[in-house]
Amino acid sequence: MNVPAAWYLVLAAGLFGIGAFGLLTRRSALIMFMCIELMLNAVNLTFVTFSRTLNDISGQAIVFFVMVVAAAEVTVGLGIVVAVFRRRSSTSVDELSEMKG
Amino acid sequence: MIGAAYSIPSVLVFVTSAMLILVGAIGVISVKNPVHAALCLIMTLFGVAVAFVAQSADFLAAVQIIVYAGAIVVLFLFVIMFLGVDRREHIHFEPLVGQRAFAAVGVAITVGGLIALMARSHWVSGASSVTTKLSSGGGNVKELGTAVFTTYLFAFEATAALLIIAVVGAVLLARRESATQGEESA
Amino acid sequence: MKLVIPSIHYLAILPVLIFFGAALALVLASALARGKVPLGVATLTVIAAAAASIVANYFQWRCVAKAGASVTIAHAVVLDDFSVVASGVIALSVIMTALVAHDWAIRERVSGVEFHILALASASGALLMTQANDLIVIFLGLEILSIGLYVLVAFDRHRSTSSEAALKYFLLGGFASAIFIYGAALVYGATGSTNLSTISYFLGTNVLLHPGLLYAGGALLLVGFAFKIAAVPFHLWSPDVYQGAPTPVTGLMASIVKVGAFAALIRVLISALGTQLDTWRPILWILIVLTTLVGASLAVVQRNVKRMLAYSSINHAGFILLGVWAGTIRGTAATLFYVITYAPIVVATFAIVTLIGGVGDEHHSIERYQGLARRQPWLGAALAVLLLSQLGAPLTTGFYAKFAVLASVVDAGGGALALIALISAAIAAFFYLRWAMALYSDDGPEADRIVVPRATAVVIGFGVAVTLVFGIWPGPLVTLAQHATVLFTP
Amino acid sequence: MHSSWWLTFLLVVPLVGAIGAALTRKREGRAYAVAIAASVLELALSLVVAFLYNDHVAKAQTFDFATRHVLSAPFGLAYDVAIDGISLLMVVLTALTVLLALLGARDRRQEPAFVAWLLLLTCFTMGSFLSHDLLEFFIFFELTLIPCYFIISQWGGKERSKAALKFFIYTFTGSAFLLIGILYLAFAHQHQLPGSALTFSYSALSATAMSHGTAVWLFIAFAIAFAVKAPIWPLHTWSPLTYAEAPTAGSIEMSALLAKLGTYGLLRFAVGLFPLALVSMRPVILTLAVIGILYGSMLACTTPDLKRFVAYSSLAQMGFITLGVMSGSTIATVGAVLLMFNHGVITIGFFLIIGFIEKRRGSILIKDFKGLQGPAPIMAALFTVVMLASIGLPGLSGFVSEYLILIGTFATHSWWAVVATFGVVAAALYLLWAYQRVFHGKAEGANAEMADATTHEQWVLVPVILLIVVLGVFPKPVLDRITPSVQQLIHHVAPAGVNK
Amino acid sequence: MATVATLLLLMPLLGFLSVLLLGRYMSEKQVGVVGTGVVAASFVLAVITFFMLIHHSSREVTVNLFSWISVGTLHVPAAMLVDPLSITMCLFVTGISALIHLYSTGYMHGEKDFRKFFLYLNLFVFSMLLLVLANNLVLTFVGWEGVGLCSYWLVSYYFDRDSAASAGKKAFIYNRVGDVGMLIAMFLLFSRLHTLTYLTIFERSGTLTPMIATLVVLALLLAATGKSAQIPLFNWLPDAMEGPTPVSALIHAATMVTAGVYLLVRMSPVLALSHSGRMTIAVIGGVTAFVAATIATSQKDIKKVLAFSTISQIGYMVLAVGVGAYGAAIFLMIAHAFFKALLFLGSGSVIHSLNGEQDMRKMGGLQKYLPLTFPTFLIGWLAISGIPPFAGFWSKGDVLTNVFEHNKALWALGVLTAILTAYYMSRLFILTFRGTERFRAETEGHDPHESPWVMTTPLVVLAALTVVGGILDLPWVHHDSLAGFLAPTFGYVAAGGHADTVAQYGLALVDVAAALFGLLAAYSIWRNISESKRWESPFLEHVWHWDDFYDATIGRPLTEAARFGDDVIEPEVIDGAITGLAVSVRRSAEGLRKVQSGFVRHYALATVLGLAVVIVFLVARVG
Repeated sequence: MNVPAAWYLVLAAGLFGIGAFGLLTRRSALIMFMCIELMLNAVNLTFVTFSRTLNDISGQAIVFFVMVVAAAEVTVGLGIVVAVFRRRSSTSVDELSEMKG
Repeated sequence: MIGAAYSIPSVLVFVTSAMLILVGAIGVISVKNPVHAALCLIMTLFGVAVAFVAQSADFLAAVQIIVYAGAIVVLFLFVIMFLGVDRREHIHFEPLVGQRAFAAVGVAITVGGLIALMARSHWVSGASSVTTKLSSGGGNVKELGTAVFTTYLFAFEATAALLIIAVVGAVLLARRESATQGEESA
Repeated sequence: MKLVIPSIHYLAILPVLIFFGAALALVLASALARGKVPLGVATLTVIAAAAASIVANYFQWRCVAKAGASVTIAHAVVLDDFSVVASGVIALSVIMTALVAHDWAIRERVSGVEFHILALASASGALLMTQANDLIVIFLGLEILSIGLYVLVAFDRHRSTSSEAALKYFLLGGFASAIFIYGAALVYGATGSTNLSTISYFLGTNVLLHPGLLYAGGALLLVGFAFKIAAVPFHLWSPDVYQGAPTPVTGLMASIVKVGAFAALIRVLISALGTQLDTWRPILWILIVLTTLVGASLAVVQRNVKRMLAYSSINHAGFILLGVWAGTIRGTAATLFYVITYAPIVVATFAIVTLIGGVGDEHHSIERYQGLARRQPWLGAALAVLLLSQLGAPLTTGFYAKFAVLASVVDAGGGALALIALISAAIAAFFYLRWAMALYSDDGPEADRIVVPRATAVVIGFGVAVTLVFGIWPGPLVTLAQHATVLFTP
Repeated sequence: MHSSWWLTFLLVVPLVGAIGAALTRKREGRAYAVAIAASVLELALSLVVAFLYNDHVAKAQTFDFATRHVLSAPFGLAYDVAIDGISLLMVVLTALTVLLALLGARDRRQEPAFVAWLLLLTCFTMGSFLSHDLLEFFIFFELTLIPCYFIISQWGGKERSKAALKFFIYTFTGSAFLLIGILYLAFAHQHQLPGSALTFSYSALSATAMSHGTAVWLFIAFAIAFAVKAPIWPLHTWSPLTYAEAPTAGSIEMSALLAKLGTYGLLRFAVGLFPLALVSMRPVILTLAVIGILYGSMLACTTPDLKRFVAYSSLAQMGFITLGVMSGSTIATVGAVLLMFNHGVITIGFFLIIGFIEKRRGSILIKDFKGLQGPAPIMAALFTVVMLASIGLPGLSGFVSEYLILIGTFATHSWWAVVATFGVVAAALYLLWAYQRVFHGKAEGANAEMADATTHEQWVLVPVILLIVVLGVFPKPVLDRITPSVQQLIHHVAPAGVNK
Repeated sequence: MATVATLLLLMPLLGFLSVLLLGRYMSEKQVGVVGTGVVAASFVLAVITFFMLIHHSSREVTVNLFSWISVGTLHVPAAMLVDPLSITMCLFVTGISALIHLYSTGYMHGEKDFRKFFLYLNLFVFSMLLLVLANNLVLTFVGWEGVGLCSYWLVSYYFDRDSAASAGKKAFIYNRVGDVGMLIAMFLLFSRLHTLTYLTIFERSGTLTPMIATLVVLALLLAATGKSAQIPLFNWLPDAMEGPTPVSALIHAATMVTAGVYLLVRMSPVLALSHSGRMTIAVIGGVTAFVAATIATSQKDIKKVLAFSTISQIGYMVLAVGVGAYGAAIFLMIAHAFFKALLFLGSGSVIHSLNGEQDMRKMGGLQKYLPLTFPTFLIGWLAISGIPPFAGFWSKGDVLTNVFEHNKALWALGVLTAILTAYYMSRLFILTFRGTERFRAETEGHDPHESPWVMTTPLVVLAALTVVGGILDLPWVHHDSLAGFLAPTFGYVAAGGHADTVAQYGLALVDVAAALFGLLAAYSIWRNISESKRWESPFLEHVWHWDDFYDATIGRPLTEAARFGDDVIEPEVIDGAITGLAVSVRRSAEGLRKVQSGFVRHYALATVLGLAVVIVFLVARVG
């Protein structure tokens, strides 16, 4: 018998949390992206797990779309990072606080 | 205990995937070098792929490896190298006061709360198989394909738009600088 | 096993197709013409596409009137009057933005083609959101909308703030998307589906003894939406992004994002999670209080009009949320009415801000507006009217918009909430009035007369006309909004 | 029942006048001429309405000229106008005020925007008084803020922007409560009659059944809005600054007219709609009114400039009006309605004269003046008449109204009336003191050379003086028009309170 | 009769209006003629009315003019009540007014605001007539306030003198305090009896509870103390001497200040209901009479002496009212009007002759320069001192006799006051007309000159009236005299028993003795002015520090309170709460701006924390 879905769900939640924490604490825009990817992977894992417990294929189908979104985001996001880097020679988001208040 | 209730392989697979995922994830958020972080990310992605396999999502596992590890992370690495930002980040120093503590508390509460909520619902409460049943074993590619082209047909079409716009955007962001130069040189 | 491709009601998705088709056409044209597509052609294309979309909306409206609301493409897309009206508003905003952007592009000497492509594509995302009947479709619409906007925000190559804003927007947007889709995952786990109709049916026929999972998912979805509509405390990106983005883009964001996000939010909260009203209402209550008050009071201390308008739009978001909070037909109609009236006002306002911003799009300090109405009475008066409308002064649509949402909230028993919101409006009045006063002060700098290009003038005139005409005679718009909600499905 | 077209004309004339004035060219003072023509026509119309209304009282129906057209059913938005004796008086005051304000502001004849705003304000104020529908009333009530805001912020004194903002936001916040209250009431009404359309009609809503607690809360919500507008202590602090900073015509409009919206609203809506709340709220509001009388009088004694002075004295007068409105006595309420009119006329007189002085001297600080009666005896005489009316000297208009208020209130709420009576002493104190400081003594320097009132200025004040005297000596026609309406209102709220 | 009475009332108004509207086209002389003429006409009409009333079947004739105020149960007609009391008042008011108008044409000759003076005077007469003729309290109040207003205007006639301006204001405000009493009396009566018409009040007054009746009486007394300058509101009257002397004669001696007494007399049926109320009235009257007399002994200004004397004499009247001797009060009022007007006009003549000097220390020896003023003044002096057979003796005697019957202590006080009266009047007389000439510095060496005929004629007439005034009400012919004529007006009062004739003669002797004692004392002390300083007490001269007391207990605290209100409460407490709110919005906004730090990670953190809160809420909700 397979391990309970709960384990995977907790694992996914943990991954999501780690990703969120990384997003909050890392300064490099690139690594923050990676953290977002981690979170999306947590989501994917959740979907797949639910797909199993619900015995329903659509959870897996959705993962597909999430991946596409992730890819699209990365494409544009990296483009933006590049654009910012060209101007500031840094990927650290802490240097981006010209606008505030 | 564990072994008593669940089959050993499944537990092992879970532990493996969990280890891969968590170590990779912690690596992503803790290593100083972006390149290493990207590599850690790959590790996590593998872990997730393992978890997919363990839960009868073989096709997705493959896609996970190909698309994520193969394309996305490579893209990351490419950019890292391209920009030459593989320097170390001083992660021991946190310029924003209290950021880490608050982040830890906030994330802990959130994740803890989410888990608590999920546990309350016995981890799942939905109706089984609204769309198509998940066929047991690894051979669910067909069902997956069917779902994508029926239930999620519109979503599938929309992804086309999404990708196109991403491409246009990326091109624009990348090309822009040269356009400026072109203008400036002109 | 035979693959049964679901039937596609093309009329239902015609506006999206038109928008996206136009965007593709422009991409192709620009590729074939090696980037030499004249700006005018691009602008005309956008306008033609949006106009065609509006025509399509008209036929959709008639179709709904004849056959009632329907779902299509495996229940993923809805065709009802609500979506028709919402997409009409989006199309209208796109036309207005395109006109403003046209003049802006000429002034800033940028190639407008990409701008227009992205605007069309983003708008198609917003359209998708208005029609989506599936969390995944909403998610995709959200992403299409957002990704287009990320790039648009970064569009201004002359200002570092533009790319800074883009990066901030992107990082936080990605974060919010992840939260949203995680929520979708949990809701999926709780209900077995991501389809709103199915969720609704499931929740209507099953009593969840332990709704924790659903709650968790709903909370995450709600936060995802709250981010998009910039509800406090998920609003922090918006002032920076509004400030950093090229001004026409800000106008676009302020209009279509709100329409799209609110349309989707209403579908999720009212259609799908309507049974959980008692649970999400308190959360919204707090959100509304924070959003209205923080938005208004932070706007007071701004000197940059774009930031000020950002906070103002946060305040407005709080007001629009009021209609959602009500959770009734009246509330939904009020929300729709609010966005219908708000979109033209805000686009026209940003059109003026674009003008005053001058070459480089950098002069957004409020001092810049000193004495504007004395130098250029019509422009000044137009801005004054737009500001008064945002303030909620009677005889403008702004008043009825606020009135409608407040009425729905009071009807639903939220007198205190309505009062708090109105008090925030009083705080907000402070900066609208200060701005309006600057217009009429006579100690302004000796500034050059600002030339109002024809296209922008049309936009401004249209915005003012809409707010005044329907401010005096709100009947048709009210009926429209009301009608749109009556045939709200599911 | 007369045709409602008369009332519609009352609304349209100033509007058309405003548009006409705004569109004319600057130099030749044409805008001013248009505005004067419009306001004369408006006054004539209002007098016609007042005249027509006379027949009607005999038939003992209180609301006349009524009509109702629903404009937007989902919003319950309707065009619903009607007047009774109470609003009739306010209508005439509205028309009168704008004419006098315009005449007094002849030096601004070159500014079309100014007169246009004034006429627009008149239109909105007129609308508020004519409204027989709460939403319609609210819309007009709110609309009045906009012309006021622009008049103050563009043509005001040194601190005009501060004053304008304070005024606007203060009032705006106050009306927030009103709007919520109106909505709550309308929905309460709608929920009581399942299937009925949303309506804000006064006559419909006045039949709404509600619990005591609800009535109290709604009353408070309404009262806050009106107390700010009136102003009633302690929500008055916008008024001294605003009156002082506004241009003369603006001060006139605001204190003579817009303040009455507050007390009128209090009477018509707060009292008229929530009789149940009166038992518990009366003592509260009456106490505030009395405090306002004494407090306003006290501060009027020491305040440094003339417009602030009028502001504080108005605060005291508003206290009297509020006292009458809340007393629950027919006599006092009639007195209050009459005092609304009289105070309007008196304040117009005050501000006109202060405006004339300001125009000559560029100052309204009391300490800058001395002995003006010497060089300007006519001005002093005119001021004296207005002042005496304000003091409540019998034979002048102020007395009749104040007396009615006090004697009526005494019958129902003796102690408040007794304390308020000392306000009569206080009024004499601050007015005479101010008069002494400005007009008495030996004029020196610029004071000695100040020109007396010109013929034009005298003629502008003639109607004011005439009204003060005529209404003091022969108020009967006015009282006869007010009394039945007030009786009806008091009768409506009577079960909840004393009726004497 | 209605027409005549109406005309009687309206004549002065006619004068007022014609001067007001046409004054600028009229010469000074014409104004004087019109002003005096209308009042004289009024007098003639009053006489006619008087005779008509005597021959009328009823002694109470109501003349309705029009409905003034009519709301609900409150009906206030503009109507006149012609009865013995009002017509008596009319007669002496118009008569004396006519004389003083005539006098003024001379006295005010060449003044800048001559027209205005007559304007005010005519309005005053109109108001006074309205006051006495009104058939209800409200209309009386109109006249009551009208005379107060005219008094204000006339006192501050020389408005460019700060002291005059302040005095006018003071007069008005003290009167206003009294008015509160009148208003409250009206409120009480209306709330209990639902009417304000005199006759109806009297009919219904039986239903008043003693408590209410006492309150009404006390309120009326407050009104009377204001208008008639009694304790505690008396000290506006001396200041009112800032006005021109005819004004002092007419308004602040003969007519207006007696309005309070008139009011009390008019309301006598109500007074009858409250014994304690009447007692209070009597005490106030007696004490005022005494206090004012003491003060009068130490004043330096001739008009101030007369002013305090007026207060003192009115004190007698109030005392008489208090003991129920309404007839005596009215008798003294009329007699006092004669001799006090005479004295004032005489003093005016003196002042006129000395170019406006009013300080008695700078007079003396004027006897030979003022051949007409001197004898008339002499008559006035003897009359007020209570020397028979002048009017003062009879009237004061009448009062004291009545007081004796009711209260011995008050009678003793009255006699003491009589001594003081004789004393200070003699002092005044001696300092002015006798002794050495001390005025040369003021007249720049010239001899003082007698006044023109327009001024002396009234003196002569008044002197004549003073001489014969006593016959109005001689003690042994009560029934056919003034008292008998007035009696129906007080018909509701139970009359007290009369003392026997012996006692009356005894009392009369005491009066004469008191007067003579006062005269002799004054003569012995003031023969030589330089030795007499010690008889002037600073305490008395400063009016018992009464003003200082008010200033310290009411004036200054109120001013301080107003300042405090202006400086602290208004800007910092009330508005402070509002602006504080605004500031706190701004402050919290500034605080929130810090959250908006520009760091994207902070933004993300806020999102997470917000999410955490939502999740916690839901966890709590799930349980």
